[in-house]
Amino acid sequence: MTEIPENIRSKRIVREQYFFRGNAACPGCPIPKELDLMLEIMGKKTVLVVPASCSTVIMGDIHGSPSTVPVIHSAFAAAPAIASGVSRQIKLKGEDAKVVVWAGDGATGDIGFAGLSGAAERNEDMIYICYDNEAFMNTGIQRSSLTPYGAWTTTTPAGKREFKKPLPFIMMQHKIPYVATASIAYPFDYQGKVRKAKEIQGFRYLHLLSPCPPGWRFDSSLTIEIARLAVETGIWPLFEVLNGKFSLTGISKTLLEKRKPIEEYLKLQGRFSKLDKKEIEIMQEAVDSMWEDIRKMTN
Amino acid sequence: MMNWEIVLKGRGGMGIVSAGELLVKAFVKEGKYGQSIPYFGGERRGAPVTSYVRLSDEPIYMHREVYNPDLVAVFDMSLFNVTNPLEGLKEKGSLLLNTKNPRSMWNKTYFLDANGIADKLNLSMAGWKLINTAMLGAIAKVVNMVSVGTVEEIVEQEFEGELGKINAEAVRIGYEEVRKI
Amino acid sequence: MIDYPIPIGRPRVGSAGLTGEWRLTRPVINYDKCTKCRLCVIYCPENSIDLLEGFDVRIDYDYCKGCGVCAQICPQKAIDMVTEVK
Amino acid sequence: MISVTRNTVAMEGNHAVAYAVKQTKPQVLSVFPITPQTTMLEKLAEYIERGELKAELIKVEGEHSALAAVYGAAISGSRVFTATSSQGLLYMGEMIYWVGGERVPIVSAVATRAIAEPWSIWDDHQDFFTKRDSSWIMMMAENVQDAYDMTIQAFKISEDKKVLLPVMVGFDGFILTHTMERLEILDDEDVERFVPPREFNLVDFSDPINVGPLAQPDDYMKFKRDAMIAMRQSEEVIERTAHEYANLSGRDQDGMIECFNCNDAEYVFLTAGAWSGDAKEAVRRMRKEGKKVGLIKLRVIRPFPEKVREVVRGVSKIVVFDREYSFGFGGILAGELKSKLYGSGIEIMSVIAGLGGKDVRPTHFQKVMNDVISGEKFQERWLND
Repeated sequence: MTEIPENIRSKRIVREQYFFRGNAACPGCPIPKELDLMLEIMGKKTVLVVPASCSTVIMGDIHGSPSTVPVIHSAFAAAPAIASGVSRQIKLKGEDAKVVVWAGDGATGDIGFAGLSGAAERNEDMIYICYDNEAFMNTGIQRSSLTPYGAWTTTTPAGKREFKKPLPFIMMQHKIPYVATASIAYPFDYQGKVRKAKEIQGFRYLHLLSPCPPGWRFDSSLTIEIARLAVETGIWPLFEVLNGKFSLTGISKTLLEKRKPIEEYLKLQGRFSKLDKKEIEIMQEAVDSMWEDIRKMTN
Repeated sequence: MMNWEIVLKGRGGMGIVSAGELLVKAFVKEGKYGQSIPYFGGERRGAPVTSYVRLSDEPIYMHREVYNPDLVAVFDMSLFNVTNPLEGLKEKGSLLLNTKNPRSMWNKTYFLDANGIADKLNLSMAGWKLINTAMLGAIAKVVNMVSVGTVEEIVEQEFEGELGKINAEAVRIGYEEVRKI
Repeated sequence: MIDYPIPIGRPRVGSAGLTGEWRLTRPVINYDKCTKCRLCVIYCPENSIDLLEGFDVRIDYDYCKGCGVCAQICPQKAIDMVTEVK
Repeated sequence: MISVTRNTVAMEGNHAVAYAVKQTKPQVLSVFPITPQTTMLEKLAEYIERGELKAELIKVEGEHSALAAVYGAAISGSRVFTATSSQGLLYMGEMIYWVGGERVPIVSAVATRAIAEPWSIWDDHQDFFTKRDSSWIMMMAENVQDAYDMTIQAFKISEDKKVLLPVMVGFDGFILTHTMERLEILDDEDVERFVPPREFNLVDFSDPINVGPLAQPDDYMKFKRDAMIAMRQSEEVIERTAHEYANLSGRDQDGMIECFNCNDAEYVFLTAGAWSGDAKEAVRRMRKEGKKVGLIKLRVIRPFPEKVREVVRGVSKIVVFDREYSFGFGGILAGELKSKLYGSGIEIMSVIAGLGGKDVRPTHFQKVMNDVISGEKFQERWLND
């Protein structure tokens, strides 16, 4: 059975794959795409360090891996330190190569937080990317410190009572050369930030909001839509902090005054289905208050 | 075969561990064997401190602390008020005191006015008299298994520049001035 | 080639097998409607839509997991999700 | 015979290990301070500061990261070194297994020390023995000279293509780390020839591999069997390395075990670590009394020396001194020896002593052995007094 016309079928492929298809990610999971876009910018001379997470599984087994660059698997809390070792060795060899940590929110904000903070304090030469799917997804949707308020997980069956750890802002306080947030809905903004990070020396931190269809309880076709709404409602602001200077990027630049109500973002996700009006108000207030802080930072 | 087991008694900051180590270095330089064992517990300035030394012309197997020393060297007489430095000292063993008013406390009691030597040579640091090198000279004399020249040489290497020379001199004076009661 | 006695894996398309078999619904491009905007290539989470010379696009059904993102983001609604018949 | 060369020095154990590390020229070090290892870290930092050792020292925020950092560097081609003790070794625990499983050549010194609670900074072997199943080769030094010699040999053993396993060098906290002893050091050029620059690298951009990915059950079992074989083969490599080292140093060098007066002995001590010296002193004294006593010292506890079966021929009783304990089971070395000598008919008795720095002297060894010689039998005895 084929629906592809003959003239299309015979044409040559023009874009290379940086992260191979046919990997173990769930349908609709943005991780393979996020890696592909990142590696397109970073190039072949990149070492990925991947702590325990969904990406551990996505990276395949001994019979094959979707990654086109070397991958070093890491224990849950060890990635920033392993990357430090790799980075120092690359420096000693004088090689023109980069080290990227590719870690989930649990490895970044919870179990690996000391290592992350340590590597940032030492200003190790690496790019740390947290792909944040807002829970321990690989083990089956348990809450992490980056799970947002109100969200259902298997360990917060009535919704999480605490707020999301503001990791990008915490990393900002480490006074590292570059901090940025990004979203898969805005691939060029994301790639631009990767490009910028690539050209800087020292510890660079990127935080990517990564919608998870099974974990957030939405239809796999909505991944990009939800990622976009997170930005448009302001719950996930796009910004960068270059050498201490904070600036909003992309569409977020236009959101200081007016944003879509977060309900539009929440209502598409089953994990928020039990929220009542009061709780939604609390969340809206938290978002608005964050934007007041952002206003101060942009001045 | 000659063996010496020595206990050094002092207060934290007096350099009794260094004294032991310098003695061992001198022994090793002469092809003999030595072991310096600081008391394993962390030092606190001013608190009573013990350090152990084993010296031999044969390889030393043991690693334990010294319980029945052949020599006890007391760097500070006020320790007698708070501890019993003579505990375990062999009956035929020797005692070395840092004092100018000695009294016989053991069969073989030696004494040296190390404080006086430090004063004379102006050896002090942050208000503390540096007496350990003078005491080291005296120990070398009592033990009588190593040439004082070697000890001086080691001490001179240990401290930089002028301080090395002065400390080496303290060693020599200690060696010469130590007396038996 | 690195020769080493411990677990290593090498790059391979289809490291998880023919993931097209996971598909419940199948995206079908209506080439008459397609304006070659390439958004589907950019957003396909699995990287399983090829960009061809002349900006044409083609779905690699061997690996497409049928998530439906392409159909959802297509501005022309030129991709239909069709129930897979096996 | 007394000989003095320009290579005869006096050093504390920690400094002796640091010196050996300097001579083997690692490129990346990562060490987190913990008593009683700290003076080694300080010495290494000083060597680097003075330009005597050209290496990166990664000053991490904890031991877990210390081993992780050198793991990353080792994978990408560095010779590396780390060191720890006690709680730090436990904190490293996850990475210990990780590195052992990945079979990356790494050398770690372990200043053995008791484990809390209650807090203890003093020596025993409990920390070291908790790592015995992690597929690391584990050596134990008797004195400062041993700690130095073993560290140099450890790099060579670890990087041997027949082995490719990390190596831990255990040396007793304070008793060796802080004790100054006579030490014969090798010339830098000799060490360089003995441990040539390492060829090992898993990060190659022209062959981008996935290091340590998921292994399916069949594959996992195969890799573990390979590690088992490598561990067995390492015995031969350890013996060979010791032999080569003896040629280099001009001193006798035992490999897996040292046999001290045990050739004609009827009664034998079995020990590992620094107190082997005190046991030797006991043997020496008892030999003077005409008693047929000897000592088997394990230089390596992993792999457990197969050779032990050969050297116990003619022995009737073995007293094993354990400075660690498997609660609910017994002294670990004693248990392991019983298993290795199963069916030999040799009586094996277990003594537990020296936990948390509790003092053990030659007289303790003598007392126990005299009891055994006079016919006393016991399964397990704790030296509490």
